Amino acid sequence: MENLIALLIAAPLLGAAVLLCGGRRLDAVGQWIGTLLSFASFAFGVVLFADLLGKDPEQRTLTQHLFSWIQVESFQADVAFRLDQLSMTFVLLITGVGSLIHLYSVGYMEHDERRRRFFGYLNLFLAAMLLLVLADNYLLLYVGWEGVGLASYLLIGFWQHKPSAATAAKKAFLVNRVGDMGLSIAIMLMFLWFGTFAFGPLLGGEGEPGMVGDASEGKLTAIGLMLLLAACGKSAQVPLQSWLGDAMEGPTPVSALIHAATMVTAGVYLIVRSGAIFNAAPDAQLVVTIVGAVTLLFGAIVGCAKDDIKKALAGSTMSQIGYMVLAAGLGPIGYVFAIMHLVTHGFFKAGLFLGAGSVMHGMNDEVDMRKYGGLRKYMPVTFVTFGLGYLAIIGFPGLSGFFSKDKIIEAAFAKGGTEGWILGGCALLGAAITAFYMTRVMLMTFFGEKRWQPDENGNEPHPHESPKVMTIPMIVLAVGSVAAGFLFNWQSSFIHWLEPITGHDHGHAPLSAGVITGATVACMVIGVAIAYGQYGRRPVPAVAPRGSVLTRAARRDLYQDDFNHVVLVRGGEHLTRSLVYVDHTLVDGVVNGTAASVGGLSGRMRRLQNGFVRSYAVSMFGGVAILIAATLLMRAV
Amino acid sequence: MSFPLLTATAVLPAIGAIATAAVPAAQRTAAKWLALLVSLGTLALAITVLVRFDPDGDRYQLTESHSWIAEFGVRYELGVDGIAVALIALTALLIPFIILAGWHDADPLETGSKRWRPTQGFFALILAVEAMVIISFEATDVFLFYIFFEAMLIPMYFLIGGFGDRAHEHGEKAASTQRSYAAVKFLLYNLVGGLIMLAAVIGLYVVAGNFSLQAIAEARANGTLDMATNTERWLFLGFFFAFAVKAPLWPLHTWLPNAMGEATAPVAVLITAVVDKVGTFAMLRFCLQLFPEASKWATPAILVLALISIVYGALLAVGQRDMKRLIAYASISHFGFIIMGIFAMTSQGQSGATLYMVNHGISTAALMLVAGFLISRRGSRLIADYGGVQKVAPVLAGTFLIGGLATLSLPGLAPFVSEFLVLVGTFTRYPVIGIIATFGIVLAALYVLVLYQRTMTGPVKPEVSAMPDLRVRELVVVAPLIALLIFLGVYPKPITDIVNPAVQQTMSDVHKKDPQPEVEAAK
Amino acid sequence: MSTSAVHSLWTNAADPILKIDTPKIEYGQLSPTLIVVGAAIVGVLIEAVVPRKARYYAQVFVSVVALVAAFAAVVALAAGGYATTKSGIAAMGAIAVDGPALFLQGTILLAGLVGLFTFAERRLDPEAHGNRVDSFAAQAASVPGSDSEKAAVKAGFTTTEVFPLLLFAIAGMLIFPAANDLLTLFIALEVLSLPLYLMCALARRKRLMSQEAAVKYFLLGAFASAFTLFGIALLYGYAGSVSYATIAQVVDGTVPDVSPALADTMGNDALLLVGAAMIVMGLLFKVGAVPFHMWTPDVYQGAPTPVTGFMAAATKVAAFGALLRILYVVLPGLRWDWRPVMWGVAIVTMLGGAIVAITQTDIKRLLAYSSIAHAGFILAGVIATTPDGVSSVLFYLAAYSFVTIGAFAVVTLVRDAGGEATHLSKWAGLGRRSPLVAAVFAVFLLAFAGIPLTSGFAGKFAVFKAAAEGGAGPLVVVGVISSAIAAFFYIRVIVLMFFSEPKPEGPTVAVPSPLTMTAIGVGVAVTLVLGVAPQYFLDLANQAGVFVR
Amino acid sequence: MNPVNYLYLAALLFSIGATGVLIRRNAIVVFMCIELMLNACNLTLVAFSRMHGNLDGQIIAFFTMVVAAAEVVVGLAIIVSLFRSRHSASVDDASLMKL
Repeated sequence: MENLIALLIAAPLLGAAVLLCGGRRLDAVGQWIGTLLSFASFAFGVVLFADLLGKDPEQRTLTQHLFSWIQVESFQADVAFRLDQLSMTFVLLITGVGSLIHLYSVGYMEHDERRRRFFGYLNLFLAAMLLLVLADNYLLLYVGWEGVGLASYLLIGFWQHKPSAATAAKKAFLVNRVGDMGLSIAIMLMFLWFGTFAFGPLLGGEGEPGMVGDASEGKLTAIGLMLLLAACGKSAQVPLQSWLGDAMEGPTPVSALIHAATMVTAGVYLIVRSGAIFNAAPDAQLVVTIVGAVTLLFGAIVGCAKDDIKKALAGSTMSQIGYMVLAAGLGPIGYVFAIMHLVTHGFFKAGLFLGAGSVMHGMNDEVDMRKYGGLRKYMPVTFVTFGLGYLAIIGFPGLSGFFSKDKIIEAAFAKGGTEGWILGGCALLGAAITAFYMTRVMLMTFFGEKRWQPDENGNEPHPHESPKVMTIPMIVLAVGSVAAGFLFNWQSSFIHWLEPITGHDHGHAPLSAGVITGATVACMVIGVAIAYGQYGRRPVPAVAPRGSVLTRAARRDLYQDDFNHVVLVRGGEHLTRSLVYVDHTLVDGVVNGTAASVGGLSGRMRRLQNGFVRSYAVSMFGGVAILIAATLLMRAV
Repeated sequence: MSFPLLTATAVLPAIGAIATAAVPAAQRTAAKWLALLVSLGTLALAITVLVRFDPDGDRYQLTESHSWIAEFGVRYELGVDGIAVALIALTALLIPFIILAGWHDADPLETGSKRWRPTQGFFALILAVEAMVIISFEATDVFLFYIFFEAMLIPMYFLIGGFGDRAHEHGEKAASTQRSYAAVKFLLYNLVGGLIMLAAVIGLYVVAGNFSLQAIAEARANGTLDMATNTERWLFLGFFFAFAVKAPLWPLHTWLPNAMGEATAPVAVLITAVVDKVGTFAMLRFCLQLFPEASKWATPAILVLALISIVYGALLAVGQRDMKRLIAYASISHFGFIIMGIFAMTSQGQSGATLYMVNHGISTAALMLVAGFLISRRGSRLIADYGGVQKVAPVLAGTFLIGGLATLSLPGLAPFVSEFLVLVGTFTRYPVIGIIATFGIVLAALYVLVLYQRTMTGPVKPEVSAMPDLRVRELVVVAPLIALLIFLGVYPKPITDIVNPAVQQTMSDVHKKDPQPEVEAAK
Repeated sequence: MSTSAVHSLWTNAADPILKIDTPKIEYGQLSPTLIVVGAAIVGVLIEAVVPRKARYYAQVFVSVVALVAAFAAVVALAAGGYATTKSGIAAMGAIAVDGPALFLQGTILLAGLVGLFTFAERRLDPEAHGNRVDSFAAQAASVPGSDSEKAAVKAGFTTTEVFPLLLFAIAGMLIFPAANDLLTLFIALEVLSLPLYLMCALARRKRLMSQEAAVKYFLLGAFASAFTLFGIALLYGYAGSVSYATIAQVVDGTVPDVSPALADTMGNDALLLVGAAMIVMGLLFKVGAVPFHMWTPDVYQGAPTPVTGFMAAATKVAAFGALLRILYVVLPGLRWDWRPVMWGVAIVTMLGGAIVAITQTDIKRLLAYSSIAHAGFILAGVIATTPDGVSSVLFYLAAYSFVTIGAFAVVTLVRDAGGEATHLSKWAGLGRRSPLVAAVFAVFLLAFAGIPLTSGFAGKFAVFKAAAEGGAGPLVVVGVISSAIAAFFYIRVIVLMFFSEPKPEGPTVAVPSPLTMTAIGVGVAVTLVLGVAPQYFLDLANQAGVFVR
Repeated sequence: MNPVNYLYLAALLFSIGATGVLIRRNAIVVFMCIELMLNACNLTLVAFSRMHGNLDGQIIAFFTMVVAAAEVVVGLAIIVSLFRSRHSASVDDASLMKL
């Protein structure tokens, strides 16, 4: 049964290889090959899932050791996989949502002549992501980690002829690299202190404790912070969040799969997976929670101001992941809920993005919500699915988002102490803002009057419902986003499922669950109400009003990019330019200078050779005089 | 006595060089094929060496030893350890690709010129370089090594100066002056380094009385030959200087961008992927074995220089307008990593460094050769002259990207393994340096992606709109390299197995042990 | 003789000196020199009796035979063990027959033979009025550009006297390193110098420069030899004898019977030191060491190129031989006095030669300065004062002389309307026009630069090694630095030949006769053989490394 | 009288000769100065020969005269040919080759 694990990865990897090396002859069928293999991977996942369910909860860890990868003395890295409840959850999410999005893309990318490569990249992403969650040691995880980075780079920049896309792709990769630095340093620290970076011996599991138990808190805090840096990069958490907005340059299915459902949640996976480390490093945990809280507000605020539907959703993604990170930072209280929210978010956010894609599909790839309006009549299925996703994300009671997010807020309060209150407060506030901006999106897109005009060359968009191949995935995801939360909480099955890995702890909430739930719902209602008041009652202006300071700031991602540009980009340019100068004038100059000076000396000495016999004789005479003098001197001394 | 395999490996290309040079002017193509066949034959021999080499056997294997210049205590002593084997294999592997890639680089400008001989010269010189590089990897006699270490400058010099890149922003005239400047700079830098080494070599003889690496190392080990501290340090510096010029290490690096910029892409690969490796190899083999104490004494300074090379090279790569110079500065950064790994004095660092030499050879070859194909199409080295190539020549762009990703050492590709090993190896002993060096990976991503974005993506420039995609010959060159990059990225074991024992030997030469993990120790 | 006798000499009321023992000459051991001298005299006779047309052939024949025979004699002597076991003093202490002497004589003879080939070359200049002409003036006496000169050219005169002159010079050179007393040394010096002075004046083209070169060389040479002679006188005054052995004993203070007069002068070190310095100066002048080098560039440039080549090679060999013998046989006791001085000379010579050469624009001057730098390198070996030092110097000289002759032979090939095109700018793009010649010249340049696998490297390594072992480490470092500087201008020439565009009105490369080809071929062969497999010759030099006392 | 005085005289002559070489332009005169130096040497040799009471020095003196004669022959030949082609015997005029 373990041997299936490799197949999980092999299937999409094979797809990627075939599609990328296959050449033009595969253009016709490429998309189907990709989709098929992705579904195959999903099938394997399901089989393995069934197998795990059949096992006793403590025995639910399968490992597969393929071969020894790098081996230098004590440095030992294997290509080995570990499938436990945590990674299983991810496998299902990734392959499931992934497959649906493959299917969706078949329709969405229908008219793109480079379709084959697109599916190749998607498969590549699946493979890398699966490697990430199945790896049995941090170094192999690192491979997947950068692999998904590469895939996202390729997919964000898929429409390379657009400079904006190429730039966005580069930016994403670079920002991620900064995070990766954290991960690699973390691995080095592990090797330095523990001599290993494999999950088993390091983190423990199957009963016996890992080495981290013997390490001092300071060490673990250092490692934890480095891991957090990595997580920030991949999961677009403050301060490394700037790339996610631009990443929306990629085709919408990409945004749905990579930048909403799966890849960006890798950071959460990393933190939860490293729970053993964080549990023993409270300071690190605190930082994690702070990052999460800040990001969830940051994202939410940004989301409120964007008129670009995808950017708005991106903001929301950022903020939702903020929730997860916050939860993950809470330790055993929150791990389970972080993952739960991650899964549900995977459903509804993917659904929302696909909906947005469907809208764009119908609107000639128009993304400005101010040019939408009243679309519910034109694309009902999209409207319904999008709506369900909307209800889910704002946490409408009974839908998935409600359960997961509510639990996180509870956990935040349950952290106890002042930080408990602060974090909980942030989470509540975030819930309200979420409700606001999502409602705003909903209203601007599907309600009100139509606001689109013919573009400069006169062809007016004719909004229409998308083909089945696109709508079916949306429907499935919508169902998921409705039902998932309820299923997970059915006798808190999810908690029991994950507990063996992450552990679970109820903490001691200062308020009763009911109160918090009430508060959450209230916040949600308030948010919705405000949004309705602003966008539902009066018509939406087709061009964005100047807006308040906060709005303007939010539109520019709270000036975070401008900061990067001025400090990093400009500064870097100056630095490199001056260094080029230094290299040419100084480092090179010294050498050339020496050469030149020798030449000059030569020129001067050359003049002694003036062609006159008598001066030659003089030099000889002087020479012999010196010779004699020196000899005598030698004797004298 | 048994068949002198090592000698054969070095002599075959040498003979091939002479034969190629002797091919009459009219049979240009014949000369090319001859050179290619010879290089393939050499590859076969090198593979035989690889097979015959027993990782768990003696330190030096397939040894040959004949008296040569008894007067100077010089013997013709050959022998390979794991490190040498790996690098010989790399050299023999790359040369055929270099020849194939340079297939038309030395063709006459106007077709059908009868008395055109440079073509023969070009390929003959490449083979000559191969022969000399291989023998300097094999030599276990300091003098023998030195002779070829120096002599290989001459063919390199003519390759750089005689067959420059015809693509030049200011036309052929400027190109030729630039070229001879680069060639002279290359030669003088390395000659000065070599001469300073000569003084040290003589000094070594005065101290040790012979040149046999094994004998001296042994004598150093069992204390029968003890050098005064200062003597050892001076000798070490003499050797190291030459190797640092060759490697090149900041601030002795400025010849490399000129040379790589002006030379044709295959020759540039020859420089950075093959010839320069002799420098880093020699640090590992000669500096550490002959002068262990001095090596340890100099380690901090060298590590700092290596660190500067890493960051400095990367930053300058970002600032380049000429893509070949960019790759050159990238190489400088990579050599920084290699040297850092060598002098970190840990198993991971040194194995990583050796692995790095091999991987860097392959990845730079891939990137540089594709860049060469690109340049040969457009006739310009300036990054600004390109744009949107990806649209018209997707395969070229794809290979270019893979080469680039290898250069930024993406996990899954070969360079990652070596780079991470070097970083870990350094980090375990010098955490701060290790962390600063890690910034290199971000900068690497920066210059590679900027290069790719500016050349390959964006709207198609009119000048490149008619650009043909990779031809079959070019694919034959690039595809195997890429395959190799992926294979070694996933399964580096074949090389590490060979290299590790040799590295352990070196570690014991310098009396260094890997630092033990603290928590382990605590347990 | 007794002190009373001295007194009686003084008061010229003397009983006459009774017995003068008859000289005993070992003709066998002196045969090389005697053969050459004899051949030279025959050459003079040929000038007298043989009809003009036939002279050239007769002279070449005689000279070649003589040199070959002499070389055979040298080999025979060496084989007979005179280089090692049976080495001794011949001709009543005038001539030493030992390893260094024979080795250097062999080298000189071979160099002379190769040089002779370049002398005899008659294909380079276009035929004048149907007569093949060599590189020497038709009639040295005729004024340049005068009618008599034209007439001489028309009549197809050639200065076949050069051959006897060459032989005389060679004879002098053979004696020079073998001389075992100061008188012989001085005579040999003059015998080798005077013919060279003349030969310098005999160029066919650019005669004014040629004559100027001759005058400069002559005046300065005479000036130097005057100093040498004075040094000899002082040394004689110090030791009361001109025989090396005796002087050495006196210097060491191990002389058996000390007459009061001797005791008196022995006490006066000034005599010894000044005398030694002056003799050494004369020899340093011949080897062209700074600051006695000033004549070199001008003479090398002005003299007929074959003469330059021969001079540059053979004179250096002979002079260094003599220098070695003086320093190792006569003045070992003075080592601690002359070593530091020679250090200084070696350093300024190495650096001076290399640095000034950088900015030269004439190939012959360039080679002249490079020869100065090389003199410096050889001095480094001389300073070692170890047997290794001697053998390394011997090896270096052998290696160097053939490279030099070959290089100058190549220079004779590159010609334009005005004869040899020696200005560097004319050499631009030579590699494109005639790759073979350029390649050959490149080999010589690389040898000069001391690139491995050439004889230059082996030699340089030998002397530096000897110097380092002799405790002159700093000298090695200086040597290395100046080699680096020197490398720069050798490379400059290579760049010029291969990487720069040929000039439209560039020079042509003449196709020489087998003679010059042989000279060049030998040069290349020796360069490569001594570079790749020097062991045999190093052994030879090693065995020959011991002076007889 | 003490033979050492002859040495002083010889040294004086030698210096005079050397000075002449350094300061006189006419090649012939320069050459004569050199001859003077040679003769100074001769005097030295003879004086020493006398002091040591052996004949070597005097023998050398004879040889020196012969050598000097030979030098005269060669030297005059060269100088005359130079004079004829330049119509000047000044050594300073003969400076085609320099630097």
